[in-house]
Amino acid sequence: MDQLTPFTPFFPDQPDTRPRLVVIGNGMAGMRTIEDLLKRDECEGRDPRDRYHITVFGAEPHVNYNRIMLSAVLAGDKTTDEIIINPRAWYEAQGITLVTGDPVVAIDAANRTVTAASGRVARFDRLLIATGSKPLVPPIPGLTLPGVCTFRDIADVEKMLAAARSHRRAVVIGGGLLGLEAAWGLKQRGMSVALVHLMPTLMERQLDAPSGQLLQRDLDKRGIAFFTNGQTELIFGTERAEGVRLADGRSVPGDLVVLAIGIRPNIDLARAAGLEVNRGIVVTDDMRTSDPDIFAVGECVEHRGQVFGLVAPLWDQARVCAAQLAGDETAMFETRPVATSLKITGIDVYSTGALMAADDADDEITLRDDNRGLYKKVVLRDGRLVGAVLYGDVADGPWYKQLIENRTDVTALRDRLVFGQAFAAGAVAGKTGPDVGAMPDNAQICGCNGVSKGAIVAAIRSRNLTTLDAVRAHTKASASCGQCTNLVAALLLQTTGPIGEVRAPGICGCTAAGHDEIRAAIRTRSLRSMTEIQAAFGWTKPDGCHKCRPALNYYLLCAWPGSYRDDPQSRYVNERVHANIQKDGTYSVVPRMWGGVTTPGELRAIADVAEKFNIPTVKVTGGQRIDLLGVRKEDLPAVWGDLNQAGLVSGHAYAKGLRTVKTCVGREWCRFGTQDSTSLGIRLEKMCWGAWTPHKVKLAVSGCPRNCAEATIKDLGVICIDAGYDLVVGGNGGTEVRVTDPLVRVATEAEVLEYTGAFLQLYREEAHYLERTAPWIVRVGIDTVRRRLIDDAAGRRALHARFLHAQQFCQSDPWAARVAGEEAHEFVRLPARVEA
Amino acid sequence: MDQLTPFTPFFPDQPDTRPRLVVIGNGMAGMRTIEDLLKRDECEGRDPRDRYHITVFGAEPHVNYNRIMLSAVLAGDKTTDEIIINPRAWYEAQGITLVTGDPVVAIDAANRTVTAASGRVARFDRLLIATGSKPLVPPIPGLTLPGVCTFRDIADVEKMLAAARSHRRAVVIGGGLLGLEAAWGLKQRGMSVALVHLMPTLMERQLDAPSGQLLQRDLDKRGIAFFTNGQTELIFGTERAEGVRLADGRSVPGDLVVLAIGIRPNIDLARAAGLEVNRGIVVTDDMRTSDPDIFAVGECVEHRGQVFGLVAPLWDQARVCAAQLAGDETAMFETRPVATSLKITGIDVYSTGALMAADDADDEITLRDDNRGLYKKVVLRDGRLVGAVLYGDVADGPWYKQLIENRTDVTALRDRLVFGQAFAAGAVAGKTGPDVGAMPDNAQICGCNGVSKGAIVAAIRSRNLTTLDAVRAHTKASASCGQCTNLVAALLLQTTGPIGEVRAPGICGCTAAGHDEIRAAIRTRSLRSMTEIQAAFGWTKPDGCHKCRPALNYYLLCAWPGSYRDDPQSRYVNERVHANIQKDGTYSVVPRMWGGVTTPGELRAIADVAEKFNIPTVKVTGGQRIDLLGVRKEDLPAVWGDLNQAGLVSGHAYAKGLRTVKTCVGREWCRFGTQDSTSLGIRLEKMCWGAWTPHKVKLAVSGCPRNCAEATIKDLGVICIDAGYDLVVGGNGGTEVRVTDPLVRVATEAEVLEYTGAFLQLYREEAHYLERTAPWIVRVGIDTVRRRLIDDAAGRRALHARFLHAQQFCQSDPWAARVAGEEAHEFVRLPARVEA
Amino acid sequence: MTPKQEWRSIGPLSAIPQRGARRLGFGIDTKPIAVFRTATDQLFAVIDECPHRGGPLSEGIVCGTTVTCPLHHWVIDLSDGVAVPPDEGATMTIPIRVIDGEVFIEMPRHMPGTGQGGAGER
Amino acid sequence: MTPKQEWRSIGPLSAIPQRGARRLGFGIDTKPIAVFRTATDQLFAVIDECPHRGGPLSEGIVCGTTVTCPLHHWVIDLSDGVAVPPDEGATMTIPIRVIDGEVFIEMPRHMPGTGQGGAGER
Repeated sequence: MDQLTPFTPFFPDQPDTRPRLVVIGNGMAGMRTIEDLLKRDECEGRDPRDRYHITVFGAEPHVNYNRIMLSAVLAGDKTTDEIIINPRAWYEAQGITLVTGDPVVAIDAANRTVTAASGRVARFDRLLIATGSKPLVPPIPGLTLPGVCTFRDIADVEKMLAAARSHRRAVVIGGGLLGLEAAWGLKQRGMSVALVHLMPTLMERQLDAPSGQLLQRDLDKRGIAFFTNGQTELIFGTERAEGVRLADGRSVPGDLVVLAIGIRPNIDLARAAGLEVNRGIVVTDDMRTSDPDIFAVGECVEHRGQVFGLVAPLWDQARVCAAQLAGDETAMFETRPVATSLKITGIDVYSTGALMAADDADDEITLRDDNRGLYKKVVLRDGRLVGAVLYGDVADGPWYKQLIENRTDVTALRDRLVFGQAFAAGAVAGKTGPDVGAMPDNAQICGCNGVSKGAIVAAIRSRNLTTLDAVRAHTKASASCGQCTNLVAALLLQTTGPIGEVRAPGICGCTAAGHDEIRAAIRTRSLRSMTEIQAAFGWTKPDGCHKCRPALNYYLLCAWPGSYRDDPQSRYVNERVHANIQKDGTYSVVPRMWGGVTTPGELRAIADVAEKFNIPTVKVTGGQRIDLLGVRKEDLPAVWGDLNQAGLVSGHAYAKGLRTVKTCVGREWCRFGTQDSTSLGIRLEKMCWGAWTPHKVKLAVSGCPRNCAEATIKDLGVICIDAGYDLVVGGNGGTEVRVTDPLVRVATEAEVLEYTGAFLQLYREEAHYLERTAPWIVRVGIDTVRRRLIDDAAGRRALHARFLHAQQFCQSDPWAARVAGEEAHEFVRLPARVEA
Repeated sequence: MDQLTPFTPFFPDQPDTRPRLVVIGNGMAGMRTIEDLLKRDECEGRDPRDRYHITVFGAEPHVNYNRIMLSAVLAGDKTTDEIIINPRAWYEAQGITLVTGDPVVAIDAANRTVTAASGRVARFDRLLIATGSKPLVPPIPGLTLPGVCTFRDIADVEKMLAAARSHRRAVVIGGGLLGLEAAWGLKQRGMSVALVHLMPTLMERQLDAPSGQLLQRDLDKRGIAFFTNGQTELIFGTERAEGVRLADGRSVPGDLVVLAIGIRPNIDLARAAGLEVNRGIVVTDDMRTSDPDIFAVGECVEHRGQVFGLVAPLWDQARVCAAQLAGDETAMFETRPVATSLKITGIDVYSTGALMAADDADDEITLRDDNRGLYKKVVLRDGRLVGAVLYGDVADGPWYKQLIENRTDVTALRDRLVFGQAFAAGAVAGKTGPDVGAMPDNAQICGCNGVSKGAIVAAIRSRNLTTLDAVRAHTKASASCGQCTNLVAALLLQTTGPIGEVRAPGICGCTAAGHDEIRAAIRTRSLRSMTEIQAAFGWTKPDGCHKCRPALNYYLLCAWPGSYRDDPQSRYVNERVHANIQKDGTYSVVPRMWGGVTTPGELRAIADVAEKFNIPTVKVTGGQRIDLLGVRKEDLPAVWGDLNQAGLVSGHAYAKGLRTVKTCVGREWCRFGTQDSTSLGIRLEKMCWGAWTPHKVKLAVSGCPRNCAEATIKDLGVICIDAGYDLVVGGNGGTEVRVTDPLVRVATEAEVLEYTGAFLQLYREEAHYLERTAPWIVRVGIDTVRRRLIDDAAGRRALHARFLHAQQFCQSDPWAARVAGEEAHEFVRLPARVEA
Repeated sequence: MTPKQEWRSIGPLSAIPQRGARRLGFGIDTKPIAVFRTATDQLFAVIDECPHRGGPLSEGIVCGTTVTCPLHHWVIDLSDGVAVPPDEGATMTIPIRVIDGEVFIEMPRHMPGTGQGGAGER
Repeated sequence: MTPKQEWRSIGPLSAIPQRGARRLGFGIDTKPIAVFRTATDQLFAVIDECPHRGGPLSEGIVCGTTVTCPLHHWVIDLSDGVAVPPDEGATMTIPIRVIDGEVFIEMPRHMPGTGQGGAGER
């Protein structure tokens, strides 16, 4: 037995004292574990290569690839190269020894070595078994005929593709996820495909009978012939496979027979090594096998009696195993609800949790529209959602899954649950997708930019546009207020047919990183400047762009309120100049009027300044203030100076920050008022003004439920009642009206202030830049907000304290500062004194 | 043969020259025809007894009764007396000769006579056959045994009741409407009931299989035993019925056997008279048989191949037949969709139109919630609703039926159709009835008045309150903004159980007449003063009350804009004094700022007046104007005088009339503006100011779909787009947010003005006093508004013209008039000069 | 009439509209006074404060012998000042009469600290 | 340089912030001029009007050698004044240079009717 020498000794001039970690299996679960392990160290600021000397054995000759995407390769949507996760260079850069095409054949647990087929021996201190699974093969005659294969790895796909080139008919055995994807891929490759399934309906472990039937109907329409209730008795053929015979006598001809009836954990090595096995390799919550130095992850394991076939729990196992390998012994694996989806273009299936009521105490609610191919079922138990099966429209799948995972009490939603999130949350009042196909070519789709349906379709066709962004860029449709985004997307879809996958939107085109990732890194890795962030995430453009720069500037300001120095050059002009730019390049000036209350003196000061500076338009705003429109940039400091003299300060009408706090006159004057809404509004405005937020924020306080301040369409509204105050959040009165969600009812003004500060801070810390509270709450769910603010009182108080802490650094009037000379260069033209 | 003498000769001293109308059958259809005939004459001002000498023959010994209610008699919910439609005295009063218990046995069509069983002969000029139907009886042995009966008339019910008193077990044969009602009635009477039905599911002609199964499940729970797929072979028994045997060998014991398998038209007489018969007596659209002087109505007829078993088409036949008998030969019968409902307490079933898709081109959408016993199915064909089956929640039944009848294009509603009207119309934004039962006693229900659940329940119990108005009066809950009305109603319902019928609300307690009735009378009867209206409708209080007087004053003003003289004493104080009363008896003053635009001069005038009159609070409103709060009543004319001097006029902030037209700055300043929204807003405000309307009206114009003027929560909003203007109506941003419905997209400002004027006039003329546009549109349906304003262009122009005509009488500043001395007494205290 | 009372003129009947009311320029102690004239020329005077929240009854709508408070629509019977059930409470009534078209009300005899002005003035 | 052109000083480089811009107090004909300084101290001058709707490019965010118009977010490459595709159009570029920390731009020689003021003034 040769002692294995590392291919790339990492510290060639020093003895390698690192413990040895050997991984058996170069598949998704094993490699994900290694990636997680390396990332942990990276996040903690240590060199990940210091911890272990890692050796990986892979049985396949390929590097690590995304097995889930094999069906995409089969269907021709991807090439083999495109599904590689980590190229060889990655292993090298990480100092990992990679052995491919040389399967491990024995584990010697006592002596801490593994032996590969080639005779190589590797010593280990820790061993990770990630041998995955093997295809289940029925015990029938004919398995060894040429033209018979399973559907498990790249070699299988290559066999199938070869058959598709030279032969005409395929039989797929198995009507689960894998079998259906195989059948569809072969169909895409031009074969005539029959599918044999043992059960009466397809995907019976993930779908109930009605949705399984819809699926079969749709695939039948696409030309796949189904033989359900079909038990395969033998594969017949002389030179090669010629077809299969079923137990009931039916015969299905085929030159290629694909076995896709399931998988079973690959446990042979572990069993031979004396580790405890059952259906799979038995692991405890810490992903250790019966030998505490030997771990196992992936489809080869059995945890609490359960084996695994979907990818999501594998990622959880990898995370836990990596933590254990890094010495964090608190990390424990637990199974969470999983969701199934089928990767066949244009077929939308989603299923999670229970497929049907377990007994009479469970409820099923179903919605069915056969002609449209729509089916939805939700299963309820004890007022909580326990399962959902969706067919045809799966948009609400993740929402249902979240409700299941959070064990949310859905009693109040029950009646509307099956209608989906938009209806159940009452978020979309009377909006559904209109039928774009029925619209005439001259129908105007984008009102802002005057773009017709015909123009959009013509642009998509003539320029082969495939993304919403591209359509937006070329036609300007949906590039302004965004209200018509759904219409434009529908037109795109209708014109091109479904296009690839949808990518989670990153922060901008300069990086693949998303908002949440970046914000987390700012905190955990203590990134304190734009340069540090850009370096950490590998920005493609050194200067960034107009999308990422303002976002990063805000994120830094929010994370480090006391120390980060604001970058005016990374702000939109309005926030840099502290006034609102108008279409002709002049500015509008809106002084703050606390709670809408003003005085004769203020009115006169505004009148005077309007006349003195020839300001052409004076207009009262819907936000209970007065707007001076058409101020020249050079005049701004002088205008502000005069307003400051009268006690008027910036109303931040230009800011992604607190705009107004609308109030009604309340108990002081109104015969219906229950509380002093005006003075409460002023207290709120005094607390909140100056705060920078992801997008603009509007508040309102109504003195009674008549709600004259329109508090239920504000970001945060307070409705006074006799017994106290109702707080409501996440409303919007603009492009798309959204009524607030109720947050909490409190008894005192002090509580109103605490909840408001905490809510704003939660929004400041967790929403994406340019995301209003309404879409933020739709995205994270009002329950999350309630949990953070109501259930977690300590968390609420901490949020409120952080809000107040941040406020001390920004509550100074920016107008006064500029009147005093700050950023003076901004308001003069060059040369500073004009030459004759 | 005796010649029949009328029992009560009507004009004993004159020869009776009236033509003779003989009616065979004293049932519902025949008598409804006679009632309709008499009513027609009454409405035309002639004595109904002049037209015909009417003789009615009834086979049963009873007077005319409501056969539909026989099941209620059987179940013990009603007595026989309670289901009588017309007592003998009515026949006498109408001069009708009534012969009961003497069935007609022959019609001599040639000689125009009928002969009764007693030998009586009656001559006729016109004959109406209304012989109804006979129960269908299967050809099986045992029919003649005692204890076997049908379920058709009072005699049958009496037999069944007798059996229920003396025997224990009943078998009902037939699982249709009648059989189920019979079974339930017998169950209610204490019998043990089995029901045998030939088909696999119940009521298969009215319900599809799933709803039929739900029905069976619910009735099974109530103790009825079902034998479906049960073909009765014979009724066994010796002395009396002892049970039935089914073809499959099952035997069902029973001392009473009720045959309720259906009905067939009673056509024997007509056939013998030589009239054309088929399944029924064949009638043409004018309800004439093959002999043009002989008519037929009811379950005995066959019209265009169809026979009838439900009551609604019978009423239509009666109306047409009465018209024909009265000489109106244009009246034609046509079948309309009918709806079925089952009269079993607590079982809600509704079905109308097609039960299921006829072929692949039809769509079915179903919603099912078994545990709750909820099932809904709608059937669509070519974008239109053609059927609906509801089980468990039938509230939307009439709405579906109307959609079917109107052949409404439901394409846009399709996705939400099955969710019901509230969801489909988008009227209810995220509101459903919360579970009041689950609320704690100290939960505050009415925020305005601080009333808890406990207080409301206590008041209902201690004072035996039974109406919402009474609860409101005693507790003040829901007496202010009304937002909690549904909660209070739910508490009332929960505390008292269901209470009587709901009465359509009248205008006030002074009269039973409703708003629409009164408005119609004002126009059609040219009522021109409150006194005339009160006289016409019999007011209980000569002076009316504070509810009806303002309403009538408005209705008169709206109907007779040029001539009716406004009654200040019938106006709420705000409209009388032209300022808004505050809780301390002072007033607020809000001058108009056209489109929100103001000037330095106006701001100074407001500042000056605030100081001069010591006005304590100056506040900017959400309606883009400035509010002066706390003005003494005596100061009002002087304050207005000073404001008038600066060109400021009343903003009508106190009126049920046009309040503000909010605008954004639009194309003039905003980089996103597509049209000049501010100047359009000002044009609208100039056109509309001063108009009195049923409730306050707010308008807004947004310069682009970003919608900064929040046009989608206004009574009427305009959203400028590049290609023109979108008009939206019926929004509300206050107590309950309602998003506008789209009305129309137009290209020019002129069209915006025309549609706005027409919309406001439609609202002025047809809404109820104190009804905002939002509830008005919910009540009448946006489709009605669209039909009146879009489809009927001439109607729209007429409405707009009427609006402009009315405006000329009210567009004068009420403040200026009072400054000039009008209503001067209003603003001085008595004595005019205070005595020392 | 006790010596402590006096009848005081408040001007001609024509100064009060039918189905209308007026507040007086003087009150009783700190309380304002309202006078009412019905459709049939009956006259009433009461303290101009609704028993509910003190609303000015003189600004309400007069129907028969009742007035509806303008603030929250309580209905007060002017003949006895009592709120129409189920509302509860009452405002004080004051004797009033007309002689030759001139209206008089019965007031406490003028004493220092009472009289003109009163609470109606803010 | 033709006799019709002249280099004109617009002051010290330090008057323009890095990744920033300034508008000049004079223009060319009726057109305002914007000067830009990048993060790496490259300088550019262009007519201060976005080819889309004339927005003031000098108020935009500067990234690399591009500026984003503040009105509707068109991106203009400062090196040639051309809009980044798919947008189309261009604004005129003007020669600019720095000598000893002082910035000069090349202007048409002063003629009556041009020069200071220009369109930037309303």
